[in-house]
Amino acid sequence: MTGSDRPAGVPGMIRDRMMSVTRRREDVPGIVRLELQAGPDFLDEASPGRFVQVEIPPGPFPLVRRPFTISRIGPSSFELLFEVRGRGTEALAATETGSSLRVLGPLGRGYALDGGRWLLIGGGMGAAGFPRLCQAADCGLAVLGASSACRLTDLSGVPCTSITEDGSSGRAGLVTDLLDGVPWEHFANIALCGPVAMMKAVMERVPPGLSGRVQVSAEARMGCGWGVCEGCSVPAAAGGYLKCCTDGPVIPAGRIDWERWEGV
Amino acid sequence: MTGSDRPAGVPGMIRDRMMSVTRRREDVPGIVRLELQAGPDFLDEASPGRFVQVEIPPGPFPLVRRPFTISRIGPSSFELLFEVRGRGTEALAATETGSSLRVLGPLGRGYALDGGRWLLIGGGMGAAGFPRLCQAADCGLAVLGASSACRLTDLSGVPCTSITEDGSSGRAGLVTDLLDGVPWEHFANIALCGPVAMMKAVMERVPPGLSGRVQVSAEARMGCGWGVCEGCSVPAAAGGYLKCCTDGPVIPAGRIDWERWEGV
Amino acid sequence: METGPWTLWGREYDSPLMLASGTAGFGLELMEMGMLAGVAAVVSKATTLLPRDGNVPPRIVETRYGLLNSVGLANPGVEEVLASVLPAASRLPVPLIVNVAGDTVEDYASVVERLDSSPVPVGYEINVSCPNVSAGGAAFGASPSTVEEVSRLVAAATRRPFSVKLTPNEGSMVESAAAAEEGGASAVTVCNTFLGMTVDWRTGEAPLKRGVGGYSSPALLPLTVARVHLTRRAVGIPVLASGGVGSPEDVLELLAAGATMVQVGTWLMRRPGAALELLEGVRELLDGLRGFPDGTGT
Amino acid sequence: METGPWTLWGREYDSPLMLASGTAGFGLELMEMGMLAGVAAVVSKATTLLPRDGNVPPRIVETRYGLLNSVGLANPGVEEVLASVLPAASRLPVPLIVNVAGDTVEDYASVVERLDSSPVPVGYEINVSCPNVSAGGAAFGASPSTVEEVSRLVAAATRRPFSVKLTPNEGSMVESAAAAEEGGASAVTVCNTFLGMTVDWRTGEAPLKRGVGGYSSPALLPLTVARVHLTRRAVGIPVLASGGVGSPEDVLELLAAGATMVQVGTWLMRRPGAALELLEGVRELLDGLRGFPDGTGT
Ligand SMILES: Cc1cc2nc3c(=O)[nH]c(=O)nc-3n(C[C@H](O)[C@H](O)[C@H](O)COP(=O)(O)OP(=O)(O)OC[C@H]3O[C@@H](n4cnc5c(N)ncnc54)[C@H](O)[C@@H]3O)c2cc1C
Ligand SMILES: Cc1cc2nc3c(=O)[nH]c(=O)nc-3n(C[C@H](O)[C@H](O)[C@H](O)COP(=O)(O)OP(=O)(O)OC[C@H]3O[C@@H](n4cnc5c(N)ncnc54)[C@H](O)[C@@H]3O)c2cc1C
Ligand SMILES: Cc1cc2nc3c(=O)[nH]c(=O)nc-3n(C[C@H](O)[C@H](O)[C@H](O)COP(=O)(O)O)c2cc1C
Ligand SMILES: Cc1cc2nc3c(=O)[nH]c(=O)nc-3n(C[C@H](O)[C@H](O)[C@H](O)COP(=O)(O)O)c2cc1C
Ligand code: FES
Ligand code: FES
Repeated sequence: MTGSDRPAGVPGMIRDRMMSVTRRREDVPGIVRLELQAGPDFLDEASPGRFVQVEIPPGPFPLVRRPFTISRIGPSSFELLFEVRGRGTEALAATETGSSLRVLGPLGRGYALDGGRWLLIGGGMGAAGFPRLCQAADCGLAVLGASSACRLTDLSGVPCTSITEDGSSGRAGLVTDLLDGVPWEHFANIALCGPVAMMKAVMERVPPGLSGRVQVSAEARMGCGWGVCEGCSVPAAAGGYLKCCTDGPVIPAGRIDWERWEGV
Repeated sequence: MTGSDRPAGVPGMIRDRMMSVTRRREDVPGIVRLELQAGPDFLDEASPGRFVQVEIPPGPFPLVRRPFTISRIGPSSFELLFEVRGRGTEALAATETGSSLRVLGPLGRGYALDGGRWLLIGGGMGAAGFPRLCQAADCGLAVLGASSACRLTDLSGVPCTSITEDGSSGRAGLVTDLLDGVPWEHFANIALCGPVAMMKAVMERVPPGLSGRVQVSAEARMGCGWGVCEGCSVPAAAGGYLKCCTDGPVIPAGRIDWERWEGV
Repeated sequence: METGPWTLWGREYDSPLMLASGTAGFGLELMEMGMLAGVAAVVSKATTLLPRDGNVPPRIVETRYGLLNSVGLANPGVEEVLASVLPAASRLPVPLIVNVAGDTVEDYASVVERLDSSPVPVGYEINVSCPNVSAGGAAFGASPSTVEEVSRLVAAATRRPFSVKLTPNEGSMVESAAAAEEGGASAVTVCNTFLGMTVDWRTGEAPLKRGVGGYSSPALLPLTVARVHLTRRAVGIPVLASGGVGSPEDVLELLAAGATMVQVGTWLMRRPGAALELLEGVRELLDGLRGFPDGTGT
Repeated sequence: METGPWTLWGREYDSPLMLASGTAGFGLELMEMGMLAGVAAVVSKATTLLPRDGNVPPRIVETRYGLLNSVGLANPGVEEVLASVLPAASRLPVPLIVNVAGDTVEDYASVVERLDSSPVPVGYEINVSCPNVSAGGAAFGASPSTVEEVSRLVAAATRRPFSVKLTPNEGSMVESAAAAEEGGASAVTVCNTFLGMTVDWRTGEAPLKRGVGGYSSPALLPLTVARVHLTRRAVGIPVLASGGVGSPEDVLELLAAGATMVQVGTWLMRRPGAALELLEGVRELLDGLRGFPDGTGT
C-alpha cells in the first residue's frame, strides 16, 4: 500500500498502452503465442517473472483484464504464451496479426536474479515465463509437467524433460516422478510454478535446507493487477496475506503459508 | 389478451425463424435495405402493414428485438427498409449477405383492404411499408416527407411527391405544405404514418367527414411485439390504451386519442 | 438441486421453467404460437380488483444492458378476467398461476376469493413487489408484518396454494420471506424487478413518466442467486426464482442456489420460445454431468 | 446538473470524478503510474480500528456480466494508516477522503478521531454498507436510526466533512439518507455494491467462501441512477454517486439524476486511467451540447 510494497522502479514505468500484435502462432491447438510490439520503455522493465494485464476486446465483458507472464522478449517485441481456458483467453486467441491489444505493464515483482544456476520446475502453463528467465539467467535443467511443454516453452537449449498425467507426450505421471534423480545441490536457485497442489508436492521433495532457494511464480484471480483491490491474496507465512500482483507474482517459497494456500 | 384481441389467422402462423439475408443495399447512406429469404408460410401472412421483430446479433445486448415493417415481398423473399438510428439498427446495418437473422412474424394487424384507391401520406421512415401496400392495393398518390423518400420507397409507378425540412431533396417544408392541392375525396382510403406531431398536423388538414378513411400505421417502443408485455401503448379514443403490436400497428385514426398520444 | 422431475405443490413437472408474470400474458398468445413446450406453468400478468389502464407511455425503455418497464399493472380487472380470460385459459396445456396485485391489504384476499370461483388457476402469486405503482406494490413487500398479514388474509380466502412475490428494493427480503411462510404462504417468489431509472442527460428528463421503473437484465442474475440462496436458508417452503435468466446455465445456477422452480421473464421478449430452448440446454448440460452432486449452495 | 467546475464541501474541482473506495488504494499506486489526471479526489480503501486480514480467498470472481468481490475490509488498521500510509499520501496531488468502517457504532467515531490527528484527509466516507462482513457493514446501513446515530457520533468526533455510504441491499436507502443528514452528515454516497452470488451448478458450491459477495457491473447503472434520483429529492446535502460507471455518458447521466460528484470503482480494474478518459469524454459531450438544460431529473 505504501511505496515500499511495490517493485522498485521509476514512477510511471507501469503504463497502459495499445500494442500491435505482430505475430500469432498456434502450434499446438489451444495454446497460443502472441508477439506484441514494444519499445525500450517497456522491454527494459520486462524482467523475468513480471507480467502484463491484457484487456479483452471488444468489451466491456469480460470486465476485468487477464494476467499473463511475459514469456520472452525480443529487440522490439515480447511474447505471451497462453492456453485457452475460458471466455477471456478464447476471445484473446481470436486476435489477428495486425490488430491491437491494450496492455498494462510490466507489473509485479519478478525473479530475484543474484547469479548462480537455475533449476526450473513447472506444471501446466506456469512454465510460460521460463523462456524469459532463461534469457536472463543461467538455466541448467527444466522439469515440466505438461503435454509438449518442452517444445512449447522454447528454452533455447536448456535440457528439458517433461511428463504428462495421461502419457500423451512421452512418460505418464506427475512432475514429482521426474524429480528423483535431480541433483538439487547443483542449483543455486529453483524456479517453481504450476497448480498449487503440484507445487505442494514438489516442496515436499525439495531436500531439507534447500527450500530457501525456491522462488515461486504464483497465480491468483486478479482484479487490478497493480496492488489496490486486495483481490489476489496468497496466504503469508507471517500471517495475513501477500498480494500476488505486487508482492509477487514471484514469491520466495518461505514467505508463503503452504497450509492455507488453496490456489486459484 | 383473449384470442379475439389478436389478428385472425391460424394457430402457429407467428413463427420465430432464422432467415438468410440474400441481399443488402445501402443506396442512400444510413438507409439500408435487406432482402430475407422466406417461404409461403411467411409470405402468405405478410399482408400490407404487418411487421416483424428482428433479434439484434450477436447478443444479448441490445436485449429486446427491433420492429420493422415488411416493406415489400417477392416470390420467395421479403424486404426490410430501415434507417440507422441507434445501436440496434447500427448493428443490423452491418449484416452481410449470406448471414442469418432471427425473425419473428409476421406480427400485428395490417391495413384493412376493402377496395378503392389509396392516398399515402408518410413522414420519415414510416413510408417503409408503402411499397407492400401498393403491391396489394390501388395506390393513387404518395405524399412523402423525407429526403429521397420517393426514390427509396420504390412505389412501382405510383405518383410520388416529397418534401424535406431543409430542402435537401427538392422543396423545403413540411408534408402538410404538399397537401393543399390534394383531391381528398378521390381516395377511398388514406394511409398515414410518420412522427406523431406530423400526423397530428395532417389530421387537421383532412377534410371534415373524411377522417374515417384514415388508417394510421403507428409506432411505439415494443417489448414483445406479440401482445403480452403491455409496453406498446397507444392512447385509445375510447379511454385506456390500444396495443400497437396487436391492435395495430395499423389503427383506424378514429380509434386513437390524438390528444393524449405523444409518440415514441 | 433437483435434476428433474421437478415438484411444486404436489405436481410433478418435467421442466423447472415457469413463465414470469407480465411477460407472457395468460399464456394464450404463446399457445397460439405453439411455444408453450418446455413450460411447467404460466404465471399470469397481474390481476387487480378493478380494471387498471396502466401507466402513461412510454412503458418500456431499453438501457445499454437491460430493460426498464413501467407498465403499472395494466389489466382488465378480476371480473373481466373471470368472464373472458380464464375461460379461454382453460384450454392451456399447462397449469396457470394467477398473479394478484392490490391497492390495500384486503384487495389481495378479495381478488383471490373471486378467482377461486374459477376452476382454472392452480394457485396464485401474490405480488407485493411491483415497483411501478405508488400505492401497494413494493410498499407492502418492504414490511415483514404487512407481508405476514397479506399472507394470512389470502390463506384464509383460498385453499389453493400461493406464492408471495417479494421485493428486493426495500426492507429485508429474508425477513419478509419468513413472514410469508409464517402467514401461510405455500412458496415465495424471489424476486421482482429492481428499482431502476434512466435519465437523458441532454435534457435532464427521464423517458419514463414516473421517473423510476422496474429494471431487468441477464446481468442481474447474481443478485437473484444471492437472494434465492439466502431465502432458501430462511424458509422451508419452495423458493421460485425470478430474475436474470437468459441461458440454460442460469437456470441450473438458480436451482443449485436453492430454487424449486425458475421463472423466465424478460428473456421471452427476446426469445418467445425460450422455455423449450432453455429446457433443452438444461437437459444437455445435465446429461454431460457424471455424479451430479446434490448441493444447495454453500 | 452542474457542468463544471464541480463543488464539494467548499472546494472547486475541474472534474466530477472521484475514485471509489477499495478500488484505488490510497491513490499512491495510480500516482506512481501517472494516472491521477482527471481525478477530483481519491476515496481510500476502508480503514478500521484494528488491522484486518480480510476474507479467505478467492476474493474476486467474475460472472458473465460483472464482478463479485469479497475482500472483507482488508486493511492494516488505523494506527498503521496514520504511521505510514497517510504521510506518503501527503504527496498526492489530489485530496484524499478516508473511507471508514467499523464493527460497532462507536468504532466509526474512534477511527475518525484518530484520523483527525493527521492533516491529510480532507474528509471521510463512513461505510455502513459493506456486504462482505458479518458484523457491521450493511447491517448498520439498513436501519435509519443506526445511520443517524453513527452520523451523530462521527459529527461529534470531527469538524471535517463526511459522507455516509449507504446500502442498497436492506432497509430504505432514502430514509437512511435523511437520517444521515439529520445526524449531521455532509453528504451521502449512493451506493455500494449489491449483494450478489454465483454458484457452480456442477458442484453446488460458491467460489466465494462466504457465499455471497458484493456485485458490481456497468449493467447496474440504472439501479444507481434511480437511487441517486430518489435520494437527491430526499436530502439537501450532496449526493455522491457510486455504482456502474463505465462511460462518459454514465457520468453525465448520474449528474443529471442529481449527483454532486461521481465515483468510479470497478471500471478502474479495466482502465486504471479511467478518470482522465472519462473526463475527456464528458468534456466532449458537454461541448457538443448547445443550450444545456439545468435539469436534475424529473
Ligand atoms: C500473474 C499471472 C500470470 C499468468 N500467466 C499466464 C501465462 O503466461 N499463460 C497462461 O496460459 N496463463 C497464465 N495465467 C493464467 C491466466 O491468467 C488465466 O488462465 C486466464 O486469466 C483465464 O481467463 P479466461 O477468461 O480464459 O478464463 P475464465 O473463464 O475466467 O476461467 C477459467 C479458469 O481459469 C482460472 N482463472 C480465471 N481467472 C484467473 C486469473 N486471473 N488468474 C489465474 N487463473 C484464473 C479459473 O480458476 C477458472 O477455472 C497467469 C495468471 C497470473 C495470475
Ligand atoms: C411496428 C413498427 C414498425 C417499424 N418499421 C420500421 C421500418 O420499416 N423502418 C425503419 O427504419 N424503422 C421502423 N420502425 C422504427 C424502428 O423500430 C426503430 O427505428 C428501431 O427500433 C430503433 O432501434 P435502434 O436500436 O437503432 O435505436 P435506439 O438506440 O433504441 O433508439 C433510437 C431512437 O429510436 C426510437 N425507438 C427506439 N426503439 C423503438 C421502437 N421499438 N419503436 C419505435 N421507435 C423506437 C427511440 O425513440 C429513439 O429515439 C418501426 C417501428 C415499429 C413500432
Ligand atoms: C414488461 C414487464 C412486466 C411485468 N409485469 C409484472 C406483473 O404484472 N406482476 C409481477 O409480479 N411481475 C411483473 N414483472 C416482473 C417479472 O415477472 C419478473 O419477476 C422480473 O422481470 C424479473 O425476471 P426476468 O429477469 O426474468 O425478467 C414484469 C416484468 C416485465 C419486464
Ligand atoms: C474490489 C472492491 C473493493 C471494494 N472495497 C470497498 C471498501 O473497502 N469500502 C467501500 O465503501 N466500498 C468498497 N467497494 C465498493 C466501491 O467503492 C463502489 O461503491 C462499488 O464497487 C460500486 O461502484 P462501481 O460500479 O464503480 O464499482 C469495493 C468495490 C470493489 C469492486
Ligand atoms: S489484483 Fe488487485 S491487489 Fe492484486
Ligand atoms: S410490444 Fe408487448 S404488448 Fe405490444
